[in-house]
Amino acid sequence: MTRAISGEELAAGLEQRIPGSIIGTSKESILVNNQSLLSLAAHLKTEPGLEFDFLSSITAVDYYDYFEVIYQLTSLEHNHSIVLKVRCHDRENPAIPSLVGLWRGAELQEQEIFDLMGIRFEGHPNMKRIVLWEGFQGHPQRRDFLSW
Amino acid sequence: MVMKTEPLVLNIGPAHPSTHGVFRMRATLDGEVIIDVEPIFGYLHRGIEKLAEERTYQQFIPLTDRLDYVSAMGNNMAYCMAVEKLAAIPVPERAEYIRVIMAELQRIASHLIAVGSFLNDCGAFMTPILYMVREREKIVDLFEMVSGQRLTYNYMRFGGLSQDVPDEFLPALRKFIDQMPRYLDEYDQLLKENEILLARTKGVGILSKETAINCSMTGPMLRGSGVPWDLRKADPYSVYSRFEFDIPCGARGDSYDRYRVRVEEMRQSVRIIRQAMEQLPVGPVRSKTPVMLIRPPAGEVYSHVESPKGELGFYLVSDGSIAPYRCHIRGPSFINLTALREMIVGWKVADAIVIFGSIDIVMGEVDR
Amino acid sequence: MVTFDLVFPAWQFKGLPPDWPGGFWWHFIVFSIIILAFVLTLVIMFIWFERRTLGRMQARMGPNRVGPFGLLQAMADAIKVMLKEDIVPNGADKLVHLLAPLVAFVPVLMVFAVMPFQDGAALVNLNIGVLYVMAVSSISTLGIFMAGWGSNNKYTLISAMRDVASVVSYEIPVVLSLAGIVLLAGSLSLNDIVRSQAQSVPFVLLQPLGFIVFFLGGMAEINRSPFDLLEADSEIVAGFHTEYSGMKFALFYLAEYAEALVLSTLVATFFLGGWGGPLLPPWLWLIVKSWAVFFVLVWIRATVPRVRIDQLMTFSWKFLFPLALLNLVVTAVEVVAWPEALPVLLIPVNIAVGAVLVILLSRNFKPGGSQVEA
Amino acid sequence: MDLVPTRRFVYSDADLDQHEGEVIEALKARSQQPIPDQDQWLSEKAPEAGILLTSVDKVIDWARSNALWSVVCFPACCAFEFISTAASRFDISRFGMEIIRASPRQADLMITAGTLTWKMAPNVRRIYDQMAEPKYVIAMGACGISGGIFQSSYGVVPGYSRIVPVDVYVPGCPPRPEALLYGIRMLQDKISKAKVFRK
Repeated sequence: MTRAISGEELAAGLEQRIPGSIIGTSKESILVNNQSLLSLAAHLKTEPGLEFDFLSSITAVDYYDYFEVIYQLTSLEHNHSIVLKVRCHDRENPAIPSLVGLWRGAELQEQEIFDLMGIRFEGHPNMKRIVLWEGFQGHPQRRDFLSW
Repeated sequence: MVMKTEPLVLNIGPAHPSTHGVFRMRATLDGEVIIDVEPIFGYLHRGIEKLAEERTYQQFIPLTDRLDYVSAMGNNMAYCMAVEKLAAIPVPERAEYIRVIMAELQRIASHLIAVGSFLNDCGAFMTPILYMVREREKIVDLFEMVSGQRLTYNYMRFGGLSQDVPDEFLPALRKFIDQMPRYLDEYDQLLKENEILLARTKGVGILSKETAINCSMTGPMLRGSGVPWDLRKADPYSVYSRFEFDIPCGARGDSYDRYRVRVEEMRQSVRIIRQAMEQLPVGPVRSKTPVMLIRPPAGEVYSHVESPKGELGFYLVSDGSIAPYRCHIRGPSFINLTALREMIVGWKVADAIVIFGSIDIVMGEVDR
Repeated sequence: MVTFDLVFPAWQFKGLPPDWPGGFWWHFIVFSIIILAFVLTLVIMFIWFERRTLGRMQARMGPNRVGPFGLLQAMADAIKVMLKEDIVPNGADKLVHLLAPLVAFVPVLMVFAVMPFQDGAALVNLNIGVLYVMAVSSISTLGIFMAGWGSNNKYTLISAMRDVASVVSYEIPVVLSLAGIVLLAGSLSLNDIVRSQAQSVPFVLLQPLGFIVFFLGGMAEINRSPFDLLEADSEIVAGFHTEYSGMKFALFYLAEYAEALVLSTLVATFFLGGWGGPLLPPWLWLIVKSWAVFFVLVWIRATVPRVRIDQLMTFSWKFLFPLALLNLVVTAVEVVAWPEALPVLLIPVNIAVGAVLVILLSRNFKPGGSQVEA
Repeated sequence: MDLVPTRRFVYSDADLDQHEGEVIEALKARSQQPIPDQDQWLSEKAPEAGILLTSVDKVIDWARSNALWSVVCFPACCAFEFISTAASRFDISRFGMEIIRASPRQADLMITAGTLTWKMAPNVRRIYDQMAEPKYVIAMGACGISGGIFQSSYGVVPGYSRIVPVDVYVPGCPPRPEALLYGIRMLQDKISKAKVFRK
């Protein structure tokens, strides 16, 4: 059974290593500061005992006030998981550091989020529309997008 | 003498016989060798995730059928499990068992198509896929018995199933799982040591363990590379913890290993179905849940299952209304394409098609 | 016994041309018509036969709605294809595009000029028949290359390149494998080869190795599966005739099956005793034997996957070529050492030599091919 | 002899993508007109024909209706019902239709099995344009007819008839193989009534 590490438990250790990185925690997720996402993710990937080597999924949700990007991390070795969350309050030009350097699996998913949600991932090698065509107006996954 | 050569850009797809739907690759060739490839998606982007926001939770079930249309039952199950987790709906025992039977049958059907079309991509003129579709038809018949549909079943409901299986189903299922191993033996005889098949697939498209994990590959792709990671064992959902089965793994991570993994998984699925049939309890197949509208409490949930292609995850956000606020689908086919470039570059066009066939994608799930 | 000879005396073309009224011309006209009828009828029958057999092998019916047993299916296809619109793609080399199907089809017909349907019954009994067959049959490649080049399409170009590469390399083992037969028969004339088989045994027993090399090499030359790289549906769409429609495509389709017919008849002539055989009239024996060979072709097509281009080349140069050379050496030694040797002695020796060589070579044969550093 | 590759990336993918987007937008804008009446031919008066031409007509129509080669155009779910139809149980090879040409030039019939998106639409139109006359289209499935279950989506074309003229509609989501076979029979009927030589 994959053990879902509780956010509070993990946050306590992380806060000492990278101060100011964690904004909030919940039972199974940690909310990470935008700037320290990369260093924190690198830490999670390499730290013995954690070793989150597998990035299951990336999602973005539009909450009107802010966008939330959600990373599902799993460790194949220790069989435990954690949910990382990042928020982005800029609606006009949202940007978040890209995790492609750590997990190649993020490549297509970040590209898709850029296409459908309009969040730019900084440092992504190929940040362009993936499923929709160039010239499509708007980003359909946003809540204020009207289909017709 | 210096001869100037210029690479050739070859557009493979979207309407190409072996791109399994409408996938497109923009390949740059040097002679016959592919030196660069750029996958292009979106030719079947139907906006399923957006449509989910416009529909109630119940109304979205038929759309999940059309995600990975080769394994519709598995998608139904994954989505229903996500909503059940979100709204804390209990599922009766019998329903869980029937779900497992359906999911495993669907896994066999999906792998049959995967292996068949993979061999078709290798150039075996239609024969393997026609034989494998012959077996798939038997599974489709079983599904038709329970749901009335041949491809898009819409069979599962929150808290169970839409209806119990008919009386004729179990004898028919027993007959099928008694036959299936024999068919698999037949395929092994024909294909396992076929010289040309070995020459075409062994060592072709090697995906190393590290790359597979780093690229978030799941399913037979990951297991073909030698990582024994199967959500049915690693994170047992439903009643999978009560069954005995093995996780077949490849050694080298080449196309042949992936093909073998799929064949072996079919045998394991037969094993699971046999055990599930023996343990199948009697009782209701649906807990007391509202038929039309459910209003899960506000919150979010990520639920994943091991679909034939890999980890199929549903990320649902509820705001307490009758429709999901956000529904994200982690399509395994889509993410399995991350390593496409690494696997294909440096191989010939013919190999590229074989490697691509061994990934086994379904465009409905890639573009969603 | 009423033989066919009595019923159809016109089939008896024993005499040489000057015996005929009108001299050579009658002979040429009659035989041209016979060859055309033979090729067209058999090709249509072969198409029907292949589709039915493939259907059976793939656990289905095959065409059976049009005419009895679906016999008219190929006719319907032919009429339809001929009446379809003819498209010349924009940017294509129009003359080359137009000529390519003709260049591909005509040489296939020309091969039949030396094909003996009976003892001495051929359009012309060339004393360099084998050479002629080999020379003429390779011209089709030019047509395919023209089609690939003239279509202004990348897929057709790749297909044409594959074709030239494969034909150039397979020509050598195929010709070498025939050298053994020529040594045994002591003649390059096709009719003499058949006649010498009629006197002893079919050469497939005396030349098992040559038979294998010729059959496999021939399959590669006419691009039958598993060597059908130029029409590899799953890779390069429809290969060299991707841009062809209507009548021109029909010619290519015809040429493809006519080539299969050529290979079948050649194998029957060189190795299976050609027109020789008891009871049935000779021309029927030829047809029956070619049909049997064609059945094997269809069988192979329904069974095996396709090889890759580099494996195709490796197979020719590293497997068939040494085999053909060794076969030639062994045969030459035998012909010199035991010029009067009985088939009884030669058959087991040759089969044993062939088996040992094939096993030895296939043990050491690596199809090769690996990832290229890009 | 050295081989010197001049450059590796011979294209600018941004340009190609841009061009593709323009093509899609242009087609989308063009396809917004109402669909013309497709039953118009029903009210047309049948032209009279001589005995000779009628017989030739019959032969040609017989050939055309019995030799339908379909082209590869299988975007989505219905493709699997098409495969089932082609496979041994339902077996369209009985009608001589097992030849599925990968090249549209040699095909007569486009069975549009699956949802059509705007991104795919120019390609389908191009396949149709590349097919040689006479050519026929069967719109298979609800998505092919009207967009079906995905009609309200932003990316989906509401029916193939916006892009290509359709001869036979086969409803169902997806249609059963029997339904597809029936649709093919209907198309054969339609073809066998065609007049090739008009007075």
